[in-house]
Amino acid sequence: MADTMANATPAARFLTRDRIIKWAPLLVLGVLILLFPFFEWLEDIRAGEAHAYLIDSRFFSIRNAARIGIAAAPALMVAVGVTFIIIMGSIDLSMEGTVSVCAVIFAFAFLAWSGTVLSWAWLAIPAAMLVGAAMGFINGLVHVKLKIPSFMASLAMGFVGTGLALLLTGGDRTRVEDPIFRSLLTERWLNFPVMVYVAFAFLLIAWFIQSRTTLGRNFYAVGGGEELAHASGLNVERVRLMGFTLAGVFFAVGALLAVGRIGIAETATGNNFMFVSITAVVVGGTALWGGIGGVWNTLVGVLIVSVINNGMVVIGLPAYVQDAVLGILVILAVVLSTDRRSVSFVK
Amino acid sequence: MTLETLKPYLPWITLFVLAGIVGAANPAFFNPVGLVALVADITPLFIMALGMTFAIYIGGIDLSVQQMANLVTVIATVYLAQFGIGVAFVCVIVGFLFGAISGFITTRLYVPSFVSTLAMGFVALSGAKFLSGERALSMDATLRDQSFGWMFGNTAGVPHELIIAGVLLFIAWFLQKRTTFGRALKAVGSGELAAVASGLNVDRIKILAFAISGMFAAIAGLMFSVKLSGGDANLANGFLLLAIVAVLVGGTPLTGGVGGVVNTVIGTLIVVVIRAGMVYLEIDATQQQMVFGIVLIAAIALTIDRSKLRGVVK
Amino acid sequence: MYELRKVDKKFPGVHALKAVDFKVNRGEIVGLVGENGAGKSTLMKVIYGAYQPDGGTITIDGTAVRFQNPRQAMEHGIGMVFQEQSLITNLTVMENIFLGYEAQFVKFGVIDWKAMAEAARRQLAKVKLDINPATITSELSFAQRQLIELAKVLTLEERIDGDLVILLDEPTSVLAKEEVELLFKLVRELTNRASFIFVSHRMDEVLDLSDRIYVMKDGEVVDVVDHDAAEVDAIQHKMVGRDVDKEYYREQKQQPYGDEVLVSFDTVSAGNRYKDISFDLHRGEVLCLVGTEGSGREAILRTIFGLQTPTSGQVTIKGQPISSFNARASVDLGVGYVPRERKVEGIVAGMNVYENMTLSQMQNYSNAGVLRTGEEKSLARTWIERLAIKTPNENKDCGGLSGGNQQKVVLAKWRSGGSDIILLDHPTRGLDIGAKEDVYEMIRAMCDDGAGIILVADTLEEAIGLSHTILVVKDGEFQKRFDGRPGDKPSLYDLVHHMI
Amino acid sequence: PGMARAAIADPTVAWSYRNRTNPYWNEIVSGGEAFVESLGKSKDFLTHLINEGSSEKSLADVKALLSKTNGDLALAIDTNDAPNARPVVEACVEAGAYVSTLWNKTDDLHPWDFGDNYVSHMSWSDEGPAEQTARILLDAMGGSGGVVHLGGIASNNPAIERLNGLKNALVDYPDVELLDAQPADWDTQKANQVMSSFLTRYGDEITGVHCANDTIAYGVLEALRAEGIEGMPVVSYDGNPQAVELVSRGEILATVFTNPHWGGGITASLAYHAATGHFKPSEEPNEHREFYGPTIMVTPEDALDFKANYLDSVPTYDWTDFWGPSNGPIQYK
Ligand SMILES: Nc1ncnc2c1ncn2[C@@H]1O[C@H](COP(=O)(O)OP(=O)(O)OP(=O)(O)O)[C@@H](O)[C@H]1O
Ligand SMILES: Nc1ncnc2c1ncn2[C@@H]1O[C@H](COP(=O)(O)OP(=O)(O)OP(=O)(O)O)[C@@H](O)[C@H]1O
Ligand SMILES: [Mg+2]
Ligand SMILES: [Mg+2]
Repeated sequence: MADTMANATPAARFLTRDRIIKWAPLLVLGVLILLFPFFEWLEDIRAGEAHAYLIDSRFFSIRNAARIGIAAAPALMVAVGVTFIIIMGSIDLSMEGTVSVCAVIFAFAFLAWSGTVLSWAWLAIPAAMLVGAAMGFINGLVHVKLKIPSFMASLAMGFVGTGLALLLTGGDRTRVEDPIFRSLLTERWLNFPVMVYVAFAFLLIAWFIQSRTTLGRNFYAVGGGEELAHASGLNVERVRLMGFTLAGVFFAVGALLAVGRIGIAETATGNNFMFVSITAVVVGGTALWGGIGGVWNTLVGVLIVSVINNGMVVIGLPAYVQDAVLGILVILAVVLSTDRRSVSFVK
Repeated sequence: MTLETLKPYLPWITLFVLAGIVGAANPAFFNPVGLVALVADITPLFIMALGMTFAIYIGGIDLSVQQMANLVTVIATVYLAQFGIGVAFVCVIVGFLFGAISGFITTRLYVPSFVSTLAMGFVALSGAKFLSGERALSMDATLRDQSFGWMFGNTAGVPHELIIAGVLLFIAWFLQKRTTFGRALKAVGSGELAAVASGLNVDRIKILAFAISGMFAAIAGLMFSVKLSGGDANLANGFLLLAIVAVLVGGTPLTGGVGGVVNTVIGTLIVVVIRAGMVYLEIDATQQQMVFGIVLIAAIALTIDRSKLRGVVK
Repeated sequence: MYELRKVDKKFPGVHALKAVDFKVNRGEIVGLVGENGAGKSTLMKVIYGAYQPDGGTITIDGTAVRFQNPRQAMEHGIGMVFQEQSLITNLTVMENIFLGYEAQFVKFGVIDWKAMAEAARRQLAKVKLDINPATITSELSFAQRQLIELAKVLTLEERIDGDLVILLDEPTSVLAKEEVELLFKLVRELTNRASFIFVSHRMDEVLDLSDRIYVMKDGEVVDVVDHDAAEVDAIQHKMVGRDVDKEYYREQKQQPYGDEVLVSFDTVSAGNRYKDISFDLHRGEVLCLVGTEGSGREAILRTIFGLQTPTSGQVTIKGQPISSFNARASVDLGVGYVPRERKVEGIVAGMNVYENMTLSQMQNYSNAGVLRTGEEKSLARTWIERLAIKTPNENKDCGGLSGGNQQKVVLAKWRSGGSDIILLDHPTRGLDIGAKEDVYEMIRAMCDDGAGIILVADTLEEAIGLSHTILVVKDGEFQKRFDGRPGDKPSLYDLVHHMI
Repeated sequence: PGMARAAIADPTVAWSYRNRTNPYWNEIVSGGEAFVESLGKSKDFLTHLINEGSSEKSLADVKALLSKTNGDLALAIDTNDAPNARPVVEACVEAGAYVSTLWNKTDDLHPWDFGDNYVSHMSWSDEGPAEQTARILLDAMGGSGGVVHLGGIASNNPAIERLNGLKNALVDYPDVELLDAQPADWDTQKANQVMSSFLTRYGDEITGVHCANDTIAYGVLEALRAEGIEGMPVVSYDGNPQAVELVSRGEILATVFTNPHWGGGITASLAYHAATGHFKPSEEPNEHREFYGPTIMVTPEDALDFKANYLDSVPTYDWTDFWGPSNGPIQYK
C-alpha cells in the first residue's frame, strides 16, 4: 500500500491539492450557508416580494445562527468524543446509552442535592462527567481486554447503557428547572446562549488534548499504525482505554448540554446521537480508517449536518424528501473531502 | 481436544449453551412445535442478515437494509393490486439497484460504506414516505393470498418460511463457496490489493456484494410485508441492529474475509435464543435491554475467533 | 554479554526456532543469514520481546530476562530497525522518533514541541539527515525513512546507561548503494556504544560488515563463522544445503529473443509519473527498467497491467491498441503482474495456496461461474512440486508461508494461467539466494516458453545479469538503452552514470 | 390449535407495548398492574413484552410467549404498527389465547371475525379532541395569524388524526393560516429543533403552535423559551402529569387526557375475563368489541381539579365495568 501513498514533495503553489482537500469541508459548509438563502431568495422573487440576497435572508441571520448553535452544541460534544476514537481507527457506538445514563444520573444527583447550582448540587456536573468516564472506561475494557472489536463491544455497551438508564428511571422523565442551570439556554451573550460558549470551551479543551498532549498525539499514532506503535514501545492498550474514557467524558458533557437545552433528563435523551455524530465526524473529513482529521473537522462536520437540517425546514422542503436530501448532501460532502489519492480503496 | 480444534465450533457451542440455559430454566422452550415456530418467525430477519453477510464479508457494512425493507413493504403493498405476484420482481430489482448504487458510491466515489449505505438508507426512507403518503397501508387480503399465500403455508409440518429461508441460504452458500464470484469476494475481503493485482474486477465484485445485500433486504421486506399484510415507512424498524449483530455474533468479523453465510445462520439463531430467553426467563421489562447487552458481550466474547481477526482488533 | 540458550519457538504447525544458541559481545556486529523462512525474523522478534520463547533462557550480562513486550526490551537497551517499513506515516518525523517516550518533553501535561524538535534534530544529525523534524513522514523517501528508523533506535543512547543491542532486519533492501555505505559507516562508528545484529540476504554486505556470522537453516543455527574465515560459497552451501550455481544469473541460458512484439509503448506519458516513454518488448526478451527509486518504473509496469491510465501516447499489447485500461483486460491479453509488496499485493493472506494460484484465471477452472475445485487442487499440487514450494499441502494459508514461497505462489499464479507478458517488480526482494536462484531459473524458463518479461530488478547486478535489454529512466524520462548480450553486458558504472 | 378453549383457569396476563421510556406507556402499564393487583396478585404477575418500536420483535415476542404458555394467555397489546395487528391476532387465535388490542389495527380487521379469541379493540378518535384543542388555540390567537403543527411519526394513525383535527378546525377560521406541519416523531429533542427552524422560517408570523402530543410540546416550549418568546399559545395532547402541570400554569392552553391508566387496565381485564370465561365475547354486541376510549379535555380552568381527581390519587376503577367510561363504537370513514 505504501506505493499508493502520495510521496510527492509539497508544491509551493498556494492552491495545492492537499490544501483544497483539507479545506473542502469548510468549503462545503460555506456553499451550504449561501445555498439556503438562495432558495429563500427564489421563493420571495417568485412571490413577487423584494428580497435583497443574504440581507433579507432569515436563514442567514444571527438569530438563526444561534438556533443552529443550540441544535449543534450537544451533538458537537458527542461527536468530538467519538472523533478521538475514530482517529484511533476504532469506532464507538455506545454514545446513546452513555448520554442517557449521564443525563439521568446528573438529574437525579442534582435534584437530590437540593436542585440549584448555588449549592452542593453543582457537584452533579462533575459527577455526571465521572459517570461518563466510567462508562467509557468499561467500554474500553470490554474492547481491549476481551479483544472484542470496538464496533461490537460499543454497540453492546450502548444497549447496556440505555438499559441502565431505563432501570434507573423506570421510564420516567425528570425535569431540571433550576434557572441558573437553565441559563445555559436562556442567558445570552452576544446573541448566543451560554451553552454554545460552553461547547466551544470544551472544543478548545479537546483541541488542546489533540494537539498538545501525549495522549492526543498517541491517538494518531495508534490510528496510523497500531502494530508499529506497539513495536515502538507504545502501550497501545492504555491509549485505547484512555481514548474510550475520554470519549465518555465528552458524551457526558453532551448529555449535560442536552439536558440544559430541554430541561428534561430521560432514557430517550441519548436518542439519535449515534448516526448524527458519526456522520458529522466523517463529513468533517476525519477518515473512518483512522489517523487523519481532528476536532476542528468535527466542528465543521457537525455544523454541516445542523445547517442542512435547519435549512431544509427553513426553505420549506416537504418532510418526506428531507431524509433523501440529507443523505445525498452527506455523500456529496464526503466525496468532496476525501483525498482519493491517499486511499487505495475504501470499504 | 484442545482449544485450537474447538475454535471453529465456538459459535455452535455458544448457541447450544445459551439454548441450554434457557431450556433448563424453562423446559417449555424445548417444545418442538414452539421451536419450529420460533425459528420460522425469524425468517425475514435471517434473510436480511444473510444479505448483510455479503457486505460484511468484503469488509464493508450495509446500514441501508432496514430502510430498504421499509421501502419494499410500501412498494409491495401499493403495487400488489397492479402487478400481482410480479410485484416480487419489482421489489427485488429495486433492492438490487439501491444496493448497487450504494456499492457504486463506495467503490467509485470512495465514500466508506458506513456512510454511503446510511445515506442511501435515507433516500430509501424518503421514497417509502413519499410512496406511502406517510400512512400505514394494508394489502387486500384476497389479493395477498392469491399471490403470496404460498409463503406462509405448511408442508408436512415444515413452515414454508423455513423452506424459503433454506433455499435462500443454499443459494447464498453456493454463491459464496462454489462460485468464482464467492472466491473473488473472499479475495476482496482478505486482501483487496492482491485481488486488484490479480486482475480481478474488484469494483464490480464489491458493487455486486452490496447489490446482493440490497436484494436480500428487499426479499426480507417483501416477506415481512406479506406476513403483516401491509406496509409503511417504519414497518421494518428494529431489523438493522439485529441483523448486524446476527452476522457478527455468528463469527463474520467486520474486517471481512472470514466467516460467511453459514455463520450467519448460527448468529441469527443465537439472537433468537437470547431474545426468546428474555420472554422465557421473564426478565423484568426495565432490565431487558441491559441483559441483552450483557449477554451479547458474553456471546461475542465466546464466539469470535481472535486468531482470525488478522492484525489488530480495532 | 547478550546471550540466548536453547531458545525454542513454535507456531501452529511450524517449529520456527529449534534450541537456538546465540550470543552478542560488546561492540560486536553479528551477521545473521539464512534462507527464507529459516527463522531469522522470528529470532529477532524473540530478542526484541515481540514474541515470547516457548523454551530456553535469555541472559544479559549473566542475568536472566524475559520480556513481555517490546517496551521492556527497550528498557534493557535493545532496539530494532524493522524489515518492514515501521514508521507511522501520518505522524511527523519527530513524533515518530520519540513515539512512546514523549514524557521527557511534557511540561505541566503539555508537549513542548520546540524541545522535541531540538532533540529530534540531534538524533537526525547522528544519521546525517538534514530534514525538518516537523515533516510528515509520508512525504519522505523510503531511504530517508529507513535512516529515521535508525535515528529512532539510537534514542536508546540517551535513555539507557548500559550497553545497547541494535537489531537490523534487512535494513538495506530499500536503500541505494551510497545509502548503504552511509549506513554501514554509521554502524561502525556506533560500535563503541552498541552491538548490532545484522540480517540481510545480500551476502556481500554481511561479509563486509559483520565480525561474526550466524548461519541459520530450518530454525537451527547450523554454523558460526568469524569475519576472517568467512567464505561466500561455504556459507551459501550451509544455508541452502547444496552448492550454489556459480553462474548466478544463468547467463549461458540466455537466448536471443524473437521478432514478435508483445508490448509496445509509443511516447507514452502518465501525468507526473513518467514522460514520453517508448520501447518494444519481444517474445523471449527480458527487458529491464533501471532507475533510482521513484523514477517511474513501477508506474510503467502498472500501466501495462491496466492499473494506471496514461495521459498520452499509445500502448499496444499483442498488436492491440489499448484504449481503456483495466486489469481484467490486461490479464485476458496474457499480462501477469508480480508486485513488489508481496504480502499485501502478491498473495491474499487468509486464502490458501490453490485459491491464490487460480485467483487470476478462475474462469479456466469453472463452468458458468461454478468452480471445479478438484482441478484447482491438482493444478496447485503440480506447481507446488514443480517450483518446490515449501508448504505442507495446497490447503495451507498463504499468509503463513515464508517470503520466498509466497513469491513462488505468485509466479505460479501467472505461469499456470499461461500469461506470457510477465511484469516483475523486485521479484527477488527479501529472498534468500536459494529462492533467488529459483526465480532466475524461472525467468529463463519463461523466456524459453516464449514469454516476454519486464523486470524492475532488486540490484543492478541482477538487472545486468538477467536482461536482454536495459532501459535507464530518470525522473520518469528515458535516458539510455543498453543491449545486454551474454558476454557483452554493460558495466555497473555505465548504468549508474545515466541513472543519477 | 384453532379451537378456542371454553375457559382458561389461570391464564398468564401480558401487556405488549412500545417501551418504557415514554410516560404514556408507563401510564398504560400502571393500569395493567393495577388490574392484576385487583385480582389479588402481585404486580409482577403481569408479563411485559417490549417491542422497542419494532413490529418484528413485537410479533416474535408474542409467539414466544404463546409457545411458553401453551396458549394459556390473556394478552393486551399495542402492535406498534397497524399491519402487525393481523398476524398477532391470528397467532393468538391459533394458539387459543385471548387478545385485546389497543390503538393500532387495520380497518379490515375486526374482533367479531375471530370468534371469542380476539376479544376487543380500543382506540381513540383523536380527530375530534384534536379539533377541540385546535379551536382553543385558534381562539387564543384571536382568530387570526399563523399556526404551525408538529406531528408524531408520520405514518402513525394518531399522528394523522391529530393533524386532521387541526385542519378541520381551521375551516372555521379563515384568517388563520396553517404555515407548516412537520413530523417531530413524538420526540422532545427533535421537536425542539423543528420548532426553532420554524421560528427562522416564519418568525413573527407564528402566533400559535399545535402539538401532536405532550412530549413534543415540551420541546416546543423550550425552543420558545430559548428565544425569550413568552405567551405564545400552545396546545398538546395526552394529558401527562407534567403537561397538566404546565396547563395549570397556563403555559399550555389545553391537552387531552385519554386516561391511559384506565385504558391499560381495561384492555388487560377484557382479555383476562374473556379467557377465564367470565363473559363470552361473541355474545357481546359489536360496540362492546370495538370502541373508543374516553377523552377528557384539560384546560387551565379545570387543570387543578383534574390533577387532583386523576393524577394525584389515581381513582380505583372497577375493572369489570368494561364499557362504562368508553366512548361509543369505532367509526370507519
Ligand atoms: N506469526 C507467525 N505465525 C505462524 N508462523 C509463522 C509466524 N511467523 C513466522 N512463521 C513461520 O516461521 C518460520 C520462520 O519465519 P521467519 O519470518 O522467522 O523467517 P525469516 O528467516 O525471517 O525469513 P525471510 O528471509 O523470508 O524474512 C516460517 O516458516 C514462517 O512461515
Ligand atoms: N500515488 C502517487 N501519487 C502521486 N505521485 C506518485 C504516487 N506514487 C508515486 N508517485 C510519484 O511518481 C513518480 C514515479 O514513482 P514510482 O513509484 O512509479 O517509481 P519507481 O521507479 O517504481 O520506484 P521504485 O524504485 O520504488 O520501484 C515519483 O516521482 C513518485 O514520487
Ligand atoms: Mg524475515
Ligand atoms: Mg515506487
